Amino acid sequence: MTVQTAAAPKSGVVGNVVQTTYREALHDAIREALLKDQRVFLMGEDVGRYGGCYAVSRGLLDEFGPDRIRDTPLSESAFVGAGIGAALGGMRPIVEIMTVNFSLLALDQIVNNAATIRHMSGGQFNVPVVIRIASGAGRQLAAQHSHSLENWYAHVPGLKVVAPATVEDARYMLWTALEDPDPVIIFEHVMLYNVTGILSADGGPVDIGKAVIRRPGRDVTLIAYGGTLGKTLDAAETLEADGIAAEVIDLRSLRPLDTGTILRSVSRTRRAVIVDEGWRTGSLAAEISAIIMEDAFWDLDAPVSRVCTAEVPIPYPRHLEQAALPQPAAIVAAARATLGR
Amino acid sequence: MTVQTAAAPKSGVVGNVVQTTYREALHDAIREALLKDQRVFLMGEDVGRYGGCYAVSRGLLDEFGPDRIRDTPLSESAFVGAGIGAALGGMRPIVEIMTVNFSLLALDQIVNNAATIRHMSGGQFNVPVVIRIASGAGRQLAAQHSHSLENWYAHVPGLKVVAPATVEDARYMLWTALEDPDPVIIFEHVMLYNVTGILSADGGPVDIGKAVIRRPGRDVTLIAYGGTLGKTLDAAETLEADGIAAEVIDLRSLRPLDTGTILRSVSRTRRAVIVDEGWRTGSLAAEISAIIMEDAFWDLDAPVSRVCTAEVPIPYPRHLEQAALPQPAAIVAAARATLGR
Amino acid sequence: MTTAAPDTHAQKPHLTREHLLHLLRQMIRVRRFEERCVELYQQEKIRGFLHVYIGEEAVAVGVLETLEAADTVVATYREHGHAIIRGVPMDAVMAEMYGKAEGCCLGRGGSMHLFDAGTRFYGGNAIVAGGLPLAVGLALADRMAGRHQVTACFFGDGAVAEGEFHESLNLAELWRLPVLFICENNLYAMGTSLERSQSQTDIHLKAQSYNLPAEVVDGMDVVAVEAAARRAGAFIRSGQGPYFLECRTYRFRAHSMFDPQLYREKAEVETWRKHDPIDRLTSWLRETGTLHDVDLLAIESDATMEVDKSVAFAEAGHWEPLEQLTRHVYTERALP
Amino acid sequence: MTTAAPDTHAQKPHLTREHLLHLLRQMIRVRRFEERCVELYQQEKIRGFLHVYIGEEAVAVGVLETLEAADTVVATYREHGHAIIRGVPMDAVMAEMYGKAEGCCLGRGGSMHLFDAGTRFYGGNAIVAGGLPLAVGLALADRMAGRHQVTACFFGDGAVAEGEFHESLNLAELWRLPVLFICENNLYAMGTSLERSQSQTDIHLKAQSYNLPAEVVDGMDVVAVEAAARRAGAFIRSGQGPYFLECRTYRFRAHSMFDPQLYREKAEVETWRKHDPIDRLTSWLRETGTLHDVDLLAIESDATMEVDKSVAFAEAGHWEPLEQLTRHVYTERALP
Ligand SMILES: Cc1ncc(C[n+]2csc(CCOP(=O)(O)OP(=O)(O)O)c2C)c(N)n1
Ligand SMILES: Cc1ncc(C[n+]2csc(CCOP(=O)(O)OP(=O)(O)O)c2C)c(N)n1
Ligand SMILES: [Mg+2]
Ligand SMILES: [Mg+2]
Repeated sequence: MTVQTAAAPKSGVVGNVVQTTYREALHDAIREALLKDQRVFLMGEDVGRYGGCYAVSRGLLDEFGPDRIRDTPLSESAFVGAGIGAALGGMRPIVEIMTVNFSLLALDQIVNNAATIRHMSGGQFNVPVVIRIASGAGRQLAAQHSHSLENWYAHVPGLKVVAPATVEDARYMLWTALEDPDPVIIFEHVMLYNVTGILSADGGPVDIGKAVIRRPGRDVTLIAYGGTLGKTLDAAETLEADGIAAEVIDLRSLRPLDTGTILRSVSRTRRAVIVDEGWRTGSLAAEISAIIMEDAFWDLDAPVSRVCTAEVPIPYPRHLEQAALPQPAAIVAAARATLGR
Repeated sequence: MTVQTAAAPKSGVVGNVVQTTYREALHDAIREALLKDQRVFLMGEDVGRYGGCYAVSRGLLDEFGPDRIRDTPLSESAFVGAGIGAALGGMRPIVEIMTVNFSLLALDQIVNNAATIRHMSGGQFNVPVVIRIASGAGRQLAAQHSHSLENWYAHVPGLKVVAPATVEDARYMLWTALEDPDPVIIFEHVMLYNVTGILSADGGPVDIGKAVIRRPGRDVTLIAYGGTLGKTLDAAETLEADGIAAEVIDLRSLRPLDTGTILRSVSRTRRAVIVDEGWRTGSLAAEISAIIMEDAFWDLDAPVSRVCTAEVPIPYPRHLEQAALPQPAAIVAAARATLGR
Repeated sequence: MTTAAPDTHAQKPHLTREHLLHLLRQMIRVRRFEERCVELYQQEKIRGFLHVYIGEEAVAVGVLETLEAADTVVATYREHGHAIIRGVPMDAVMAEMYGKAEGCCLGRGGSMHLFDAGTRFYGGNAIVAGGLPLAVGLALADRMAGRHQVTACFFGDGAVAEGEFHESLNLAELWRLPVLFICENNLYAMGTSLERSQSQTDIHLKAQSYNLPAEVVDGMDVVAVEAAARRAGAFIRSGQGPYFLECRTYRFRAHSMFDPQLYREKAEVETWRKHDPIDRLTSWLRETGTLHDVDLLAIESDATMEVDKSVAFAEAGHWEPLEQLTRHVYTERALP
Repeated sequence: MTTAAPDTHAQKPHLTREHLLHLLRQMIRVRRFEERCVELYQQEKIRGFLHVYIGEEAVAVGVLETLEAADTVVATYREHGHAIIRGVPMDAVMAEMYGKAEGCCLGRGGSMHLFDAGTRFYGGNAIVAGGLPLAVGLALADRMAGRHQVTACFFGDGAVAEGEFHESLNLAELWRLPVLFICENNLYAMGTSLERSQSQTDIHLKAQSYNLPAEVVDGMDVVAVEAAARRAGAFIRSGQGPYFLECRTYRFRAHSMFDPQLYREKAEVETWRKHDPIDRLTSWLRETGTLHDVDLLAIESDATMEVDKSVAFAEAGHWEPLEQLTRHVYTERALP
């Protein structure tokens, strides 16, 4: 699967393009940030000598040294908390959590501290930390390594949450996140690291608060983010073959949600399907459905539907894992259903 | 506020009634369980000598001794994990977490172990642990002690989640939860402990999977649970004075959701308002709205709306705290809006 | 291993009369402030949870006395004393207790969440042990920026059982970060006594297992605390890494305003009251002829006046308008 | 404090020829099984993360040898050896590696999540240190039910930094629970060496700070491990509380199948290979004339046959039908 990168809203894109992978794009983004700003450093388990659990930071230790590419012990709460503290102390830490399941060990620091300190202090202190988290299933890593908990983070006032789905966003969201004075969580879907795409070599920082239409269409709006964007674009192609023009929205920002883009599209197409790798009950898809209910109900020609993960801890065998996850066929079926076909 | 306790679905209710508080009802439920089943024990911070942070377990240490009323160190991850382990080992632990914010420190054990072990082991092991968690705002405890994260727990396959809103449910849900072979999380809203209500003195175990209509009505369905039930009933009374007959559903079970009861009611009233103390974005209310969208869209005469907590860490001063929370006036306004009045 | 740092001048407390009276004055200011808070709580002017520090003042006073302006403080929910001693104006603290917009956090935080940028006071944290990782990070920022400052991190004996304690001590020592850990060991975590929460009740021994220098101090003796904090500070400022002080103390009052104190004997409390750090310093100063009735009278009346003034300030304060409810969740950025 | 438990008969390993050959056989069974797993991974028969235990077999074999049927085991994601030695049929383990319905967890768990009720094998846990609180709870259940059993809890050196390690050790010792903690110290947590993760690299010293008896053992010497585990077991069974073994060992292979091993020198690996626990026992047995070529041949061919058979079993297994996808999330209850 190659995710097409339609234009993300950003400033100053000119010039030549390169082919790259999502992994390299992240790598280059981190490297650029380290070069640009002395306050930036990368911290997490095995980011240094090992080269990063998903090989994103390979080579950076040699270039920047152990102070700025900082291997930590297995202490998620302490090193995430230390990232928050370092941000309070004037640094611009990029903290990596290997897998979203391990972030549960750091949630106290993220929710009780990072998300609240600005408010509790009456606006005196802000927490410019960036936390990168790998999430999602598809690598047969089973029930303790395959969660998609983006919706949990998107629930928390005080946090911002983004999910780069393209190499372009993998490359350019980080800098915007680092410039943000508040805590930003970046979700990287594990199935994207090897995905290749086209990148403008001299792109600038992108707006991380806006959704983008990756494929225009008039019959139904398909809303996706992160790991499900590719599958959704695949589904849109299948639908096109059947004469159904699906519009595909990449949310990009999960908190805040760009409700304007969603509502404008749905008001045009009058139908929507939300694709989300989270478990269905309490998914981020539910929030989007509720928003459409509240603000575009009268425009709808069919109920909004959701394609989510089955309500089961992810099983190890490939056939069951794939059956649990949202798939293009299910997206196609859901889109057809909204059209009564 | 006295919450009326309409009939909850249960077996064997006969005989006399008593007036009691939610706190006493919980106390009596725990005591009964300890008397009935030697495998039951209560474990948590300050449940023993201190008498429980909210005085629920006062007196139990003297009666049952320190083995069965087990004070723990401040180690949420270890004592919740130990509860899960003890359940695996054949016991029936009741684990108390003082406040839902502290449960973040134990989420790894709850999500990665309690919720998954049955599945990962192919059904060989089950985890009959009961975890009681106090949640909610209203006591001016500010940003780190006032969360409502019921929706997070309700998102997780493998867990069951209940929220007793009445003294009856406080009294009788526990035993059913203890008889359940799978992990059950019980949310107790902190504003309910002092609430009084009428209780049948010899009630039996209740069905914890079913929602119940606490007040019948035909014009609009108001859906609430836990701490918002009382406010919702208050709103229904105000609406009644204006000639609007609101039906009030108490969800009781947050996972699984009793969608049948919800859908039947909404199909009749054709309008719904969901009241939820969680922050609006990604609230449990969103899930219910999405379900109604999917399964009762064609029955709706107006968009489903939500009354939730404002998107701010709970502020300390009373006027701001109250302004952040769902209030009867907002519920009334939302209900009216669905009726175009 | 009680590492004795080199005995330089900087480490010796300056036991001048002036200094000793200053220490006494600081403890009395906090004591009177908190006694008034308890009254105000009963009058329902202050709400939420209120945890007073009465009996433990020597710890905050002794430690904070040794800090410099560029140093950093991280405290707990029992932190009124720390804030006041650190230099947050008492008026702003009292207004915060009321929840008024004139409070040091606009009233948003309340008793458990005092913050102050001006004095580098990073809270106020109502999650037991939740401040330790923050302190490690603040110290890391200092280290990476080449600043030779101390981050003083206060926490209770109860916090020692938390995983965050363990992870933070290890990280601080592993990376040799300039953190001064101060355990306010008052023997209880709410109703749970130390021997029911720790398999090793000598907390400084526990700290030593991370290889950092740790010592135990009489937390009812402000001079001893100050001396120990100076030793610790010198060690930390010399770049050798973190230092741990276990201060043995006692809270004379209930854990919070809700606590019926079923878990300890009145007699135990009475015994400890005999070690009241204020009485103790007062008696000693009297015995040595350093303190006279008029001095004490002056200190007391200054403290009362300051507290009175803070109450008047808080009373006169105003409530933040409801329209501002959702402010301060995200940074409001000026348009470019 | 290396507490020497009383030297009763039960604690002495039975160094009969038969027993020694049995230990050798057990290590070889695990080794051959895992070598085959690596091949099968390359053939894409096994997927996900695969962590092999090659080089560390003496630890699991030495410890598990001392357990009784009613004892309990909690392990990590590097647990194939533990499962097999504990008595989970190799067929069922291999089928689980394949994800087949004939696997010990119906294929749902895979390599990192082996469970088996019959042998009281409580996983397989892919969260570092996540098994420790479970082990404490399983031991608590035994204690409360008056059962004098041991819960053996395995974890790596990396786990020692986690808060859950700290909280669990404290709780186990505070409540004197019958847990045998076994730290498989192979000097690395993925690419992070012990000295980059711990301020105190002597892990048994760290354990002692919780006041429990802790000792360090040569984890490449199966006889030494067994002897230590017997001492520990006797102590635990006598009701005196938990016991801690630090077993110094080394993994000869990469952390997982994805690991390019940038973080350690080939020479270091080669040095450790000289201490291969299988070679070591083999040489010793040969030197003492206890083991002859034909014995080794028999052991090897038995192991190969057993592994071959397990592969055939797994290959012949079937996939769980898709319709069963959401089973085993909740207990299916028979209608009353
Ligand atoms: C993580 C967490 N668990 C539980 C609580 C509830 N709680 C508040 S204070 C306290 C006791 C803390 O004792 P200690 O650390 O000794 O400090 P002290 O109150 O004695 O100053 C408890 C259990 C909390 N705030 N945070
Ligand atoms: C909480 C958590 N953090 C990170 C990981 C990723 N991870 C898996 S194994 C491992 C290294 C563990 O090392 P150690 O405990 O020494 O065990 P070993 O692999 O050496 O046997 C890491 C970092 C994880 N599984 N769980
Ligand atoms: Mg204390
Ligand atoms: Mg290791």
